[in-house]
Amino acid sequence: MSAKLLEAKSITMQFGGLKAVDSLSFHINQGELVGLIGPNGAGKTTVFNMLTSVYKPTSGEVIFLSEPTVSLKPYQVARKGMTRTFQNIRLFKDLTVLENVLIGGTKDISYGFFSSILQTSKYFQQEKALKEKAIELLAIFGLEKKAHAPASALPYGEQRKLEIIRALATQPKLICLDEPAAGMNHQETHQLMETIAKIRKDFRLTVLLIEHDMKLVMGICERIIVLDHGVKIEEGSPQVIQSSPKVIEAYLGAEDIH
Amino acid sequence: MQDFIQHLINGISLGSIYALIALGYTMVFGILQLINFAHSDVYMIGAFAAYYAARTLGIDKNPGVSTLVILLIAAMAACSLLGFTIERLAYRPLRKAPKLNILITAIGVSLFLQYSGQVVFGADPKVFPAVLEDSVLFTLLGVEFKSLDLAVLFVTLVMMVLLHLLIYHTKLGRAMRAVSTNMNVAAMMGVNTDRIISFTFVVGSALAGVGSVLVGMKYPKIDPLMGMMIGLKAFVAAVLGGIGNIAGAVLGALIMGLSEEMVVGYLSSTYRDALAFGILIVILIFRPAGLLGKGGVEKV
Amino acid sequence: MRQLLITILCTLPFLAGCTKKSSNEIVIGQYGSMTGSEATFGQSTDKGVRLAIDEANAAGGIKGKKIKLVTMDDQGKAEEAASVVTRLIEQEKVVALLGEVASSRSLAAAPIAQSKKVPMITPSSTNPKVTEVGDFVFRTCFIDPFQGTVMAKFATENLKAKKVAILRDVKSDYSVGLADFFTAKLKELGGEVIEDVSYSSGDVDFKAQLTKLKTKNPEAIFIPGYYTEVGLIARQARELGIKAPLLGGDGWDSPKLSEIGQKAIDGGYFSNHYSNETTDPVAVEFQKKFKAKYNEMPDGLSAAGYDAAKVLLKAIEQAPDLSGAAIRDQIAKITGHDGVTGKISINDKRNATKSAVVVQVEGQTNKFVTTVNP
Amino acid sequence: MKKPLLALIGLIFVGFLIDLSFDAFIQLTLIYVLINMILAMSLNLVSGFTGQFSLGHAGFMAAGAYASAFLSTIFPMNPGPMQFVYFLFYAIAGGAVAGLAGYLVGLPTLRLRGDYLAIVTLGFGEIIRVILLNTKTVGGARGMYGITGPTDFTLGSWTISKFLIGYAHAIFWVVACFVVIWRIIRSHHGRAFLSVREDEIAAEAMGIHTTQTKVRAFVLSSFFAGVAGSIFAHYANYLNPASFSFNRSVDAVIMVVLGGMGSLSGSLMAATIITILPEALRPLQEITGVDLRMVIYSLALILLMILRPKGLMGTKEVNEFWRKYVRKTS
Repeated sequence: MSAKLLEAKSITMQFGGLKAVDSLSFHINQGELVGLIGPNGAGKTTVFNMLTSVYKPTSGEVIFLSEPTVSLKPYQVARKGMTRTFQNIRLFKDLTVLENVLIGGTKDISYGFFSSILQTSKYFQQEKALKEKAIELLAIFGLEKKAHAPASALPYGEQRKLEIIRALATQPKLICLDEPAAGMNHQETHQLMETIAKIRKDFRLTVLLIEHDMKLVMGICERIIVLDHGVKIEEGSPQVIQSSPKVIEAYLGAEDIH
Repeated sequence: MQDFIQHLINGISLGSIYALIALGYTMVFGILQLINFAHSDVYMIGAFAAYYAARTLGIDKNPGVSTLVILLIAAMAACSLLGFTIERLAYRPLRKAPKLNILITAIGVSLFLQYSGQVVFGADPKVFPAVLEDSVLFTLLGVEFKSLDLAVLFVTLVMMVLLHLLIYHTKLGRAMRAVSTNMNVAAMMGVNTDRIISFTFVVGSALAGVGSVLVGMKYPKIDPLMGMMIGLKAFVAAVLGGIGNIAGAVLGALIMGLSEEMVVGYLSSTYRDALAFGILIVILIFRPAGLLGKGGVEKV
Repeated sequence: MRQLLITILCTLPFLAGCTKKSSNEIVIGQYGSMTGSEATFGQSTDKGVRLAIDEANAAGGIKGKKIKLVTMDDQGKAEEAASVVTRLIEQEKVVALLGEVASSRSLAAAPIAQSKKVPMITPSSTNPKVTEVGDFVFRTCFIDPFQGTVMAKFATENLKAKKVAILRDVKSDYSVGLADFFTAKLKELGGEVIEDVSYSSGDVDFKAQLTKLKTKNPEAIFIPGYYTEVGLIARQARELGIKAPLLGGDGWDSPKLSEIGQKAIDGGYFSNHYSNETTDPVAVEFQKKFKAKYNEMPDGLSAAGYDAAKVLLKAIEQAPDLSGAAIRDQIAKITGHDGVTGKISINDKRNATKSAVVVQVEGQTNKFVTTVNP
Repeated sequence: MKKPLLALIGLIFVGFLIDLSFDAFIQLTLIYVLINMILAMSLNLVSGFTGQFSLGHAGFMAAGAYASAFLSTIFPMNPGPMQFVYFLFYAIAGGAVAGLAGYLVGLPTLRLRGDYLAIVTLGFGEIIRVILLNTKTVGGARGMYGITGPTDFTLGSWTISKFLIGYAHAIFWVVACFVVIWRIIRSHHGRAFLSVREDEIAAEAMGIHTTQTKVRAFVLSSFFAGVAGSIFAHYANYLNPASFSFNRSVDAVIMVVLGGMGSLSGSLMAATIITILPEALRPLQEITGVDLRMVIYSLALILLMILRPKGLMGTKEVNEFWRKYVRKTS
């Protein structure tokens, strides 16, 4: 279980004159839970965007499952098994909670356009299976009762959860969580940590986590990468990070550690 | 060579007409992200305001600078008032509505102005009063340079510079830019967004008023549907240059005018209108935000 | 309040009103572009038609009955013309139809009139195809081939112009048709079309086309469009220094032509039904009455509308009953009707045979130049 | 397949009654209503369900109408009981041509967003119209006339009227269009459309091929617009480029927004209102003396947008309202 699942080879992202990420290299092993932290504006989300091909890196390479993905479109990357959540929640607001999850089920559907028009038995079978699976997923996070409510009607914390569920529905190998605990209180955060640990085990997932909440990161991550001004300043186990002067400086220079 | 220069002059003069109207489109779009379909009809009302003003004042057969000034004031006043009213009554209640609704409302206002124009003014074309005598300023390589063409170009450029100064070098302009970047934040910072939007409409509509008098001078035939085609082309020009961008509108309009002219001159006149859109499509495919528009990466 | 307004707005369509019909009336239907981009043509025609109907009613109506004119707007759309004509026939129970100016719309409506056996007279659709639809469809104006011939002859014989350029309105079937027939006839007469360019009605800038024409040095320019654009074309042609005479068809006939074109259009020639300096009593009388009623001078379309209505009224008067077939037979028999636009005789192809005149624009008057017989 | 078939049979029976009790004008208006329904539903697929502004729907309708009319001159119809099959064939061919046009237009342009896409589709609509205006084989500005349409025919002692055939053909496509869109929206493919409308970036991250999804919606929508055009061509027997101007595209958008973006039943209602309203306002002219129809129409439009910004139905369908009503009353 130590094969490299994902490898970023000196990826750089330049917006005009600003280098948001500067030749960053790291890798993630199969089954790992890696945290990506850094002060505001360090370029964490930009890294996610490059990994998932939302942005094309100015230079550098991303290898996922031993294949380069830089030239792929985001949906191709997603279909290969890398999926994500968004920092500023991007749910399908006007759709129901259930529909949000169903959309992730591309891999479970093989019926064609005409099957859906003629409503063949294949259509019914697959739709039924997909729905059952979606409800199961919702149940893990305790959202199954709200399956038919519009996504926008959920409270903030549940919207975050729904994003994770939706990502899980695509059957990912690697899931990138962008500040999943943002805006949650202590108890909710704690709960979320447990759920992340659980799904990681149940779905045999590899997780890359961006988080501001140091406690969360330190508590569950096996390895942490610290980013500041687009450059990796430290990498290692939570203990290493906690005692690294570089990290402390970067954080104190910017803001307090939570 | 002579005819090429003539085509060039024609194209620039046509382009500067488009530009005058395109500026109004681009201003409103810049601040509200709204295609103000009614803009071309505000322009039409301006022309009629000037027409009736000239007739009631009895100066319709009395060309001169004073006539020009009076008509400009009349048209600008009528257009500003109309623009203000439209924004107040039709667009403001929809500030929070989906974009397409506002677009439909704009189309509704446009249809309303066109059809009530046909009822009130009559559908037959009217003759715009002679405002300035057109005279030949100078002749170059056998091509005559007319005062009217140059006046239109001059006014367009002056407007462009004035608008630029207004937007980038005044307090009001800063407020406008703030509203256009983020209306909510601007409101929190104490900008009276409603007033700024009204002001934008007033300025944009006044520009249409100026345009209407200048176009009326050059093409002295006005009718309630006069704004339709020219408005559409001006709008295309604004998009071409990058909508929301003042210089872009003028650049786009000049490109439109010139390319239309050159196509008729050297290719085929029948496909003139198709071409205008053809160019637009090609440019948008390669530069999705227009020539001078800011592409901008969507924040994720 | 909101709810109420919405309810009213939504139910309005279903409150289709019914108009009362009285047996003491003869209902004539007219369809035309009363709104939309060609509204001015429809409205002009309507003025002429109304004048004729009012006159007939002032004189006591026909067969002791008043004439009622129902005018419906087709917005200048072909499909609207078809539905409006169906409505006039089915719901207003008209005995006959007048319309349309544009052949494209007459062609959409004529098959319906034909199939319902309601006679229809078009005042100014000049495309030959219109009356070919069937034996209930007539016209009281020239057809394109005739007018094209007149102007081609005039250009080659009177003006001795061999190299002619054409500037046509590609959006107007009238203009395209006329241009095509003109071209054919001109070639037959040994002339040559050295350049054929187009514009679209509604345009205001024609300099590109004109600059192109200028380089070819035509001896005459044929512009078979409507006065709405021709005035501006003339101005811009003169501004560019084009001195060749401008020629056109009856679409030019309007007081607006020289108002818009001013001096630039003076000296232009066009084929028309009559010259407005005519001393023909019918035409003089018409102009007088028109001026009195509308306080403006009639244009060619008003005159054509007036004549079409007159021919129809005459046929209704002579018909033994008000059936479509009876009226149809009488229209077919019209010969030598003294119209404003000349002596109208309906031929076996249901077209009017009448002579055309070529006139020259001189300010507000169209000076008589020559008469061309069919 | 049972329900739609039953609906179709029921609706054809209604047509039978209409044939017996109403005059040709009302029948013609009804056909126009049906055509507009197809137009509105198909545009709703692109604008309402997939969230892409299109202002060029009339262009695709024109492509279908002209293709179908042209085809009918090559393969002339056989007036008789088989004519329905011919119309079906023309409509499918017209729809296919329109769909192809939609594919060619959609592929390069659908990556544009919002207003830019609206303008580009507007441009394509105009280009199609200008091309038709300049094509002599289809009549140019004069238009194409004498297009074969449904004719009366007798079957034993039964006379089946022209209207009934035209109506049956039109209603067939209305039902087909409704069922196809309704069912697609309730499948994975349709949810992909919705996800693109809601959030393209999130949709991509969920493995949705957004460009392909948009092109699919666009092609399907164009296909039905072409079918609407074909029905129009063969019932009006007449085509003119002016009938497919920018204004018709706008009409289609108005129907979609008025009915509610993403509501099929809303589209049906709006198509009915928008088609009938101008006709119903005609008698007004006799009272006022001037033609105020379009003035009122435009005012009504503005008022409706302000008073009911989500359209008549929002994104809901009639049956959802019905369910709510039943729940309330029981």
